[in-house]
Amino acid sequence: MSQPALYERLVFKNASVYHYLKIYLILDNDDRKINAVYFKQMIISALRDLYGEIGAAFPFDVLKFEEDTLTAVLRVYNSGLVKLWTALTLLGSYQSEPCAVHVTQVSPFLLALSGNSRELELD
Amino acid sequence: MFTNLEKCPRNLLVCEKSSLLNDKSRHATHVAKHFFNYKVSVLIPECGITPSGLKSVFNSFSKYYLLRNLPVYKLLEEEFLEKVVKKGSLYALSYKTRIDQDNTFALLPSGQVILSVDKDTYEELGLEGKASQYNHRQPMRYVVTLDMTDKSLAPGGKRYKRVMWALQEKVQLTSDFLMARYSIGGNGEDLLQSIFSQYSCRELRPSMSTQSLRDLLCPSLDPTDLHGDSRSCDPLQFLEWLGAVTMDMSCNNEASSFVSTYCCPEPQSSASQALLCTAVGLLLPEDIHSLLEELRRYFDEPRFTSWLSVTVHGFADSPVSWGATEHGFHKGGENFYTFVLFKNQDYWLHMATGTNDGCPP
Amino acid sequence: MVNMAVFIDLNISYTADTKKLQNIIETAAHLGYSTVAINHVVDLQQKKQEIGKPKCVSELFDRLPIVQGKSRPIKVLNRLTVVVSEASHFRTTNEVKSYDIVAVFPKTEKLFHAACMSFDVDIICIAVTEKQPFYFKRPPVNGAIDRGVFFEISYVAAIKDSTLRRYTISNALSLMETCKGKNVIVSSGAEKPLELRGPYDITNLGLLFGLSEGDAKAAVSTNCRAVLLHGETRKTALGIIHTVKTQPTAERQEEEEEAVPAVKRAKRETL
Amino acid sequence: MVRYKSRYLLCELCVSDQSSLQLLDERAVFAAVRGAVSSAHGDYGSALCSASFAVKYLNAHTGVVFLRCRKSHYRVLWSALPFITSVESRGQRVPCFFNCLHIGGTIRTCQKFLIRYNTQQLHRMLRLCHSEAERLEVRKAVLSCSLKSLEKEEEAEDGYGDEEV
Repeated sequence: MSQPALYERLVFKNASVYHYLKIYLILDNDDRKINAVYFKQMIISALRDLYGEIGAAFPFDVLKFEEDTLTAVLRVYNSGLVKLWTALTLLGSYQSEPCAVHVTQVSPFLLALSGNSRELELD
Repeated sequence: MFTNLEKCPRNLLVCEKSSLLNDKSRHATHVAKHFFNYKVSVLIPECGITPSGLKSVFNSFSKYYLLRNLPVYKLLEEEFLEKVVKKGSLYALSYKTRIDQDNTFALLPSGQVILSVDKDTYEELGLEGKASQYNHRQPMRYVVTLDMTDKSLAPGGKRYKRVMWALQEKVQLTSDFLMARYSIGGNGEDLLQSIFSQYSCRELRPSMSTQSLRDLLCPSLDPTDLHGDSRSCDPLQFLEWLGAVTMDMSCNNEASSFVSTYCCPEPQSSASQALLCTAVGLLLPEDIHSLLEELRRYFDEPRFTSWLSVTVHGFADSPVSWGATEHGFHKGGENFYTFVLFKNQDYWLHMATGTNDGCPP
Repeated sequence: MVNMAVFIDLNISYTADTKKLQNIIETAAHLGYSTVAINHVVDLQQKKQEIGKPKCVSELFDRLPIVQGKSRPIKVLNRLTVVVSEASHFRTTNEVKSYDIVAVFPKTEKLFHAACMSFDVDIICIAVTEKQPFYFKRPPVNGAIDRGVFFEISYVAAIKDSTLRRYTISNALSLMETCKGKNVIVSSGAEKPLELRGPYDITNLGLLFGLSEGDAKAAVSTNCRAVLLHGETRKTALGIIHTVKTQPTAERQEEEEEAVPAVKRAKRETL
Repeated sequence: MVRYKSRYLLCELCVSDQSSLQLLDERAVFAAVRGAVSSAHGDYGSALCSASFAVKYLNAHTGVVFLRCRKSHYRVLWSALPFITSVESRGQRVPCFFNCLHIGGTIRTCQKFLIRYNTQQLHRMLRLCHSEAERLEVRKAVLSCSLKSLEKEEEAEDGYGDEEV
């Protein structure tokens, strides 16, 4: 049996290179279906509209997309957070039908998105 | 290009490595000081069925109460102070109040009452407090801390009377509260109900859920390599993976994949199954502590996995995070910690906070 | 009592379609807005347009929707926006006074100057559907800031159309160059539920309009509250006489505290 | 009155056929640059650039263009220029590219740069001249502009620190 570990402490300030967003999409037309690929395409074109080819040229990931609830978790580099978020906010239509994207939670830690106390409903 | 749009708010992550066998290990203090816990989730790789010990610890989690429209001064009444607060281990947090918008109150087990109030209320109250650290241009939020164990606030005293007058007559502060009290026998809970019998009071139990995960990639962790130089992944990658697994995300994508490029960090190994147990509610630090003690014993028998993890999320709208450190809400009020327990009783502790929060202890 | 830093959207477009209006307000409550104002726009240049009495909010709902994450209902106010292209258009009548908030949308530089310096209003609207037709000059803008009048940018145009989005951002940025992020509110101007966005989304959007993080959050919370206080003052004879509901047990000290006219309080808090 | 600081971009329109420069006018260049900003930086970039953006000067003989924009956002404009491959004018597409020569805070610094730049060009041309008449012509030109530039230099000594590339 090895010796118990020696105490060690590390402090990381702003070490997370990513931010994570939990979002949901509302479509005016309830019957319309959308999958993860189209969903990402939609966000990319929203980014391109607002920031153009250069401004929108940053990667982001759709970590999760649920087709039935239209909720998603995105991952983006810190430098792209504000741009991605504003593009989502100003997204007003998808294939010429009105839509809206709301951001429910933003965090530099993906784990934090799994425990949002604002979702606690006891009534 | 647009530099003004490329900044983002700060965050902190503190990682500690020690052993549960160390006399000076501070893990118990860290757990005890994180007062208001919203959710705990345990992940055990290579585990198919919930161990009976774990199940019984989860089932023994304290009940908590939802009190409607409780005036804040009720928390300061002499009877309540004597019978409940001074006995310790009482936790109360205002419910459905948002720390960045509303008046928020908390009663800490140490007997401190914290009133995080807006400027108008603060001025009307006329109680001594200090401006919140997280104000903009002008202070709009103030924090009043009343230490009820302090002699100067003893019932009957001048200061006590003034506080009661302020809360009873000047501004009738009321709120819904979540309240819980830890007691070994379990009789302390009836006491709460009897004291607040005139208010609507609902008894609640933390809600549990268990999930079995199949065929997943797990990072390999080496207890000596907290930093993640070669034998483990770095703490941030680990936490990201833990989040991805908890939220059931795909962790095996190609770098060229269109939708997501996320991958389980290296070094990794595959596990045929894993167990994920969660509890949600107002969870007491004492209960979290007994959960940890139980999980320690998990390694008494030979296991396939060399580690397991426990994540505890704090309330985003609590006025404190660790101890009496002021906590706020900027874009998200994250405050959580994750224990990684190893076979040899070593542990890692990752504590994270967001923007409007102090540094974890 | 209007709570301090709660989120407020001061511009929900009025529509005669009650169902639609209810829908928008329900959505606003769901998104976490604690207070909204229904905006009645009157363009006095057009014939037959005149200022009517505001709709009673109680006609709209039997029970107001509950704000998301809170246990209290949303608060609904009435707002009047007067579009002026001639100075004679704007007069303070009794009808005007019956609104909780009064806004003005000046079409020319001269009127902008007048609105900033002398009009008895709470909000000055900034054009979002056309290129700003005049420069924002320091003196009137500072005058408005000193008087506790706020500038409003509404974001609905930016959601609907690419060209209007450019105007919105460009006009907002040129306002910020002059006012340095002070006395700005951001509101929706929504005509449909799908045009509303959540308060944190708008806080973030504020960065695009040239606001700092703090100013952006203030633009949907504390600044809107200051507007409401300013509105109260306007109703109460320039804030000199201020009727206060005092509790019978209240102390003298409190009366003194309360007797500070709302205009002063508003100013003190938003500077 | 608030003074807004501007940046002036001195660019050279490079075309394969010099005569096609005659087709261009300020409006066409303006539209081309605005289109480039829009596609490179989207609505936001266009909004940033729209304040005080103007084509101040266009020389249809030499292809020299002066663009003006706000100091705070000139990089947005600048970074979009390389993406222009043609300018649409009077129904004709003129293939060209923008070569940014200088960026200055005032028109004067740009003008000074332009004179120096043109002198250099003339010196280069001098070496390439074939006949004595041509040589004389160029010499005259060099002399005329260097005189002017000296004059200017004395006048605008203080404004010199403004330029930035």
